[in-house]
Amino acid sequence: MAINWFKYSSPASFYSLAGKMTPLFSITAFALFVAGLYIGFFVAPTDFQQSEAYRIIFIHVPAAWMSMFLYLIMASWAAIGLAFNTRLSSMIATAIAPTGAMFTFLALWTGALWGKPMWGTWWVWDARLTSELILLFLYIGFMALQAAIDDPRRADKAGAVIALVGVVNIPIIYFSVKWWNTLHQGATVSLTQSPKMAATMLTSMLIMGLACWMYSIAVVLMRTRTIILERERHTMWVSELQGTA
Amino acid sequence: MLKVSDLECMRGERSLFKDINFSLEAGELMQVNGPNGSGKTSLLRMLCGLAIPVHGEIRWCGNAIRSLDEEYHNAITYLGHLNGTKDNLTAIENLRISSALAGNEIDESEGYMALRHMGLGGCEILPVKVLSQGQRRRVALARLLVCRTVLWILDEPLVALDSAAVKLVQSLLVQHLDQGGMVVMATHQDINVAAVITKRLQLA
Amino acid sequence: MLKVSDLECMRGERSLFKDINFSLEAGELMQVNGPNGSGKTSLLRMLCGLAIPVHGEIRWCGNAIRSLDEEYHNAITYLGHLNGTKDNLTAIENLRISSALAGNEIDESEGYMALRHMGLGGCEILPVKVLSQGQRRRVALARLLVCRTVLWILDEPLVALDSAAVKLVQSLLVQHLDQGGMVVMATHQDINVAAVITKRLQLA
Amino acid sequence: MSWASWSDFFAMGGYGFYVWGSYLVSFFCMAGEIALAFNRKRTLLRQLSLIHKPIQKEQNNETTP
Amino acid sequence: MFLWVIQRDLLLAMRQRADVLTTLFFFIIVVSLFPLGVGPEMNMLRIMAPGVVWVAALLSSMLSLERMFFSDYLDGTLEQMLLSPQPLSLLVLGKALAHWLVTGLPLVLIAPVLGIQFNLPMDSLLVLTASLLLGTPVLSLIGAIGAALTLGLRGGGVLVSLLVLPLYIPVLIFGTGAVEASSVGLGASTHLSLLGALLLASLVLTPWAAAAALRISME
Amino acid sequence: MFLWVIQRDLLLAMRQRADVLTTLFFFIIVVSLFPLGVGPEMNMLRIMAPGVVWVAALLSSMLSLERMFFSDYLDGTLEQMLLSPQPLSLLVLGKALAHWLVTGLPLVLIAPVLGIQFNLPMDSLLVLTASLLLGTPVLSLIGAIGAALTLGLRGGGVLVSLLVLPLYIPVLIFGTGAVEASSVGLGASTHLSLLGALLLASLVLTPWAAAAALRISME
Ligand code: HEM
Ligand SMILES: Nc1ncnc2c1ncn2[C@@H]1O[C@H](COP(=O)(O)OP(=O)(O)OP(=O)(O)O)[C@@H](O)[C@H]1O
Ligand SMILES: Nc1ncnc2c1ncn2[C@@H]1O[C@H](COP(=O)(O)OP(=O)(O)OP(=O)(O)O)[C@@H](O)[C@H]1O
Ligand SMILES: [Mg+2]
Ligand SMILES: [Mg+2]
Repeated sequence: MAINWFKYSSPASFYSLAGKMTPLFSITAFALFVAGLYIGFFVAPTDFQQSEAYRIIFIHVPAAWMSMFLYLIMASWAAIGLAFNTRLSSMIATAIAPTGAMFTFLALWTGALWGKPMWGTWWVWDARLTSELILLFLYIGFMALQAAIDDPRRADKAGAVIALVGVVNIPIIYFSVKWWNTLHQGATVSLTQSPKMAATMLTSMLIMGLACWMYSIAVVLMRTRTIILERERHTMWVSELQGTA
Repeated sequence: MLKVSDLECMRGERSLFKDINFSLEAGELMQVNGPNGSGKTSLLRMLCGLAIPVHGEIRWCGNAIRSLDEEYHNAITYLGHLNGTKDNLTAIENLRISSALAGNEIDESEGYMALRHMGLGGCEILPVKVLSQGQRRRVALARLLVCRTVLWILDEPLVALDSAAVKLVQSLLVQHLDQGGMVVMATHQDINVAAVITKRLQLA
Repeated sequence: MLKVSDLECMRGERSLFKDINFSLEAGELMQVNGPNGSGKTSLLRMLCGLAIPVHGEIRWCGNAIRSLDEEYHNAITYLGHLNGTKDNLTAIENLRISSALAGNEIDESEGYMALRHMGLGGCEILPVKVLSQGQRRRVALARLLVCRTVLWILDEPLVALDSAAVKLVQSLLVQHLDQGGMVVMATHQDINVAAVITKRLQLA
Repeated sequence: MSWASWSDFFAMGGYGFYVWGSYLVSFFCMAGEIALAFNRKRTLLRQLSLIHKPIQKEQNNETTP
Repeated sequence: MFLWVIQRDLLLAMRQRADVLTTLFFFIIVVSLFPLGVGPEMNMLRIMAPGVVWVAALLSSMLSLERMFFSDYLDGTLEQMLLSPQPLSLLVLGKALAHWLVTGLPLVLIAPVLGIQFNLPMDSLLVLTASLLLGTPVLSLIGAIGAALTLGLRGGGVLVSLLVLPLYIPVLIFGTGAVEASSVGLGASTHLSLLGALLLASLVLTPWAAAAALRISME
Repeated sequence: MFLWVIQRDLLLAMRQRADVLTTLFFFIIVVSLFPLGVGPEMNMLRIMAPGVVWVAALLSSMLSLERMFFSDYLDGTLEQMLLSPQPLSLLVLGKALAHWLVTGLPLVLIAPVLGIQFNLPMDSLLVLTASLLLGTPVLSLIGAIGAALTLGLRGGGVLVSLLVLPLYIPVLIFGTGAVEASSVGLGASTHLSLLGALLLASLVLTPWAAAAALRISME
């Protein structure tokens, strides 16, 4: 690989690199969103069981995926930051959290809007739903903790600790919730998967998933750039940047 | 024994001090001077290992204090702005417990003797919260009487003390230095520790 | 103006002092001396009305301070061992809010001026928790610059201050006394307020 | 293409509220996130230009004779 | 002066932006804990809902009580307030109001969403919200007395709960009663007007009591 | 050293005799609030009982978390502890244990009595107590991390709940699950052994995390 990674681990050079890459990812994300939505709404056929309501899937599933991926990625960056004391990794972790929380919220919201027509209720205490809700709490805890700490270095490290503790706990939480739910019988409605997911549906969903990835990368890069500026405002390179810009 | 090189301290976005170099040998007293906010407390906290310098190194007997960690803690006693006494415990309990936490268990009679020496006779079994400011500081200082550490790091030990207690602290320091101890101290009040090597560090 | 008669203070089962009598007129400074634990703080808290004497009376312009209550509060400013500043607010916010609570609203520029006068230029918008001990004390003392009260009751105002700040406080006191103010102060450090009437009260 | 008309499309087989509710909220969340990110950066740059103004001026003075 | 107190407390809350949100999330989390503890049957949950929401509101209001005076006490601000020339009860009223704005109001706004998670019908949601709107200020006001009394006592955080929770019980009973009455078709107005009466009474009485308590604690 | 820490914390708790009792009373009051909020049907209450008891245990453990390090932080004792020659994680373990002895153990002892109020049968009572015995130490241990992370932050009391309550959820689920499993005749041993596993894991892991958190907070 031609890129010298070590070079880009310094905030200053990452700042310019990210500046170049953000538009790239934004455009890709936009194009993929358009394509995915087009296939989802105009090519994919009507589902014979759920009629048109199933079209929520094209945003619901990618959002749910992203919510989980982003937590893992956030925790990894935070861990790297804690272990090797690299400022940039911690900044990226901080930048990921709001996007992750947003996707978690979207998964909950779209799920609820899907649940009402399909199950007749906005919410059930199902394993998947419940653990998604807890994931939202974990994101919010991470952000609240970082927001409560003024000193950025301390905020980075404290955030890393709580993110890592969260990662250890997520599987425990997931399995405990799953088990809790399946031991109770009763009003549990399981997610009804459409019998044979049409190929077009799958394509659209995958494209939308990719679009969400690109979107996340773009937004995170943007936010990381802002955070870099905020933290390095008193360094030479920032003032030079101001002078030239 | 204690060697500080090129130390720099950043607080917020300001560099409080940089290029601090000094070393301290047995029997030497180092007095850190400087106006309010010049970074004395910050420096002392770094010397203890409570704060981490952005640049520079602190070595104890040749090893970086970060690598020594608990071994280093065995060699120092730190007295900060805060007394580290619990309001609801009595003076004697405070003294015994804080000594034990510092790895130096003392028995009751030793504790009583130290408190009495610090002029706290009669207050030993009062909870610290009813004591006056100066008496609380004396309880904290009593730890110095019973500890067996080499390096004392004292942040304004004389605050709230009356003149009798100031004299007491002076004699305590002289005795410790005579026995080959080392002291780093920040204070605004003049203290008179005659006949020992006194180094001064002036922060801007 | 301030007249204290036959004052007695009990703490726990001990009588700390009794038969304290003095009066204070405009332009007079009263310095309360005594070793640690002799009851200086307890006396000052009584003078403010924060503690109630077991015996004796404190009168302000002829009336018992208990009966005056809020009227009396308009006439005094108390600075205790604790600074009364909020860690999470900035220096300027602390000053403005504590003044407003004391019934004396000040605008921003006045606050900035007071802080700058106290040597806190550049720290005005830092949260107090990052300031050094001395700087925090200065924030608390800045209240004296903006207040319009007659009687100042100061409990060890010089704690943690460097020599420049001590001079500042001295000149502040002289100015206040010159304008007909009154000061009751407890301190262990020698303070040099020349050319004004200084009374001394020695507690055992 | 499975839609007879635009109104059909918006009705989503009677599930319009749910489908469009999902997509609109998703859209606004993402748009809002981007807007917030931009806004944060803009205010920061404004602050920075205040901080670094003196430097900038000096540089201008040097470069423009 | 009154306004200064409120403004100051709000400023403190905003300084730590997370502050308002955390009480809110505490409320949300506690409400969500119950289904996890009790099980997911919707019928069961629907019956429990008003009780759970109200108990959670009680707890989150109470949890943040300590903050009302304690930090002011620690750093000496409270001493200064006692020496202020304004009536202390006004000051206490200001602090209680600020407390409600920071911790009570957000709960009122989020409660309907939580009700949905418990499958409450529309009417019940409305009544629940109305009862919270009337009831939560009472919690802050009564809480002020408890907070003042326990000032500076060790373990104050738990002690305060011991003192105020029993006093909160009427609010709890009328609050949940309103929702239940409406759900069985009896109409909630009696319960709600009782809550209103409680609110008025505590607006008048509690500031005095809390001021007296403060004086006692600070002596 | 380890023992000194425990001894000191217990001594402090005893000095303020009310301390232990207040956590306990908080627990009792919260549990008793529910019948008031939900209504008196016994069947309903019996089903709710394990959930309510466990949620109350979670809350009262969490409420007293702040106390674990905060007062030591304020008066400078914590600084001294960081400078002590013993490993910090041992010290943290000691403090978590003391916390459990003061706030967890009393709950375990009183829980059967509360269960009787909810009409729980004998087996369920036993299982409930056993699950609390295994579960409450986990709460103190996990809580130590949260308490260490939020040291000295404003609104710490509520923030800590935001951080630790989600992490408490598995304990809640296994704890209540044990009681329910036993009441439907499935046997509680799986749940209890899972709780035991959680306890062991957190005994090993949390002291390190909490010690790291403390170092970060004190820097
Ligand atoms: C608030 C409610 C909901 C939440 C929080 C939620 C959450 C999730 C999550 C976390 C996933 C990803 C799971 C995984 O990849 O393993 C997911 C996938 C999915 N959800 Fe939902 N969901 C909700 C409601 C619904 C509803 C009402 C439906 C349909 C009736 C639904 C259908 C699906 C489908 C089809 C998938 C993809 C299945 C798969 O990949 O295994 N969801 N949801
Ligand atoms: N986040 C921050 N931003 C700006 N300045 C800061 C920040 N944190 C700390 N400082 C500054 O760092 C200095 C800390 O000083 P320190 O407590 O070491 O002083 P000191 O020499 O002990 O003073 P004193 O004699 O008053 O005790 C203060 O001047 C304070 O204003
Ligand atoms: N409950 C009690 N039982 C016995 N003695 C008590 C009790 N409460 C307070 N005291 C004593 O009362 C005195 C209080 O002194 P005070 O704080 O007024 O002293 P001070 O003159 O301000 O001292 P300093 O110079 O140290 O500030 C102390 O000697 C303390 O031991
Ligand atoms: Mg200092
Ligand atoms: Mg005193």
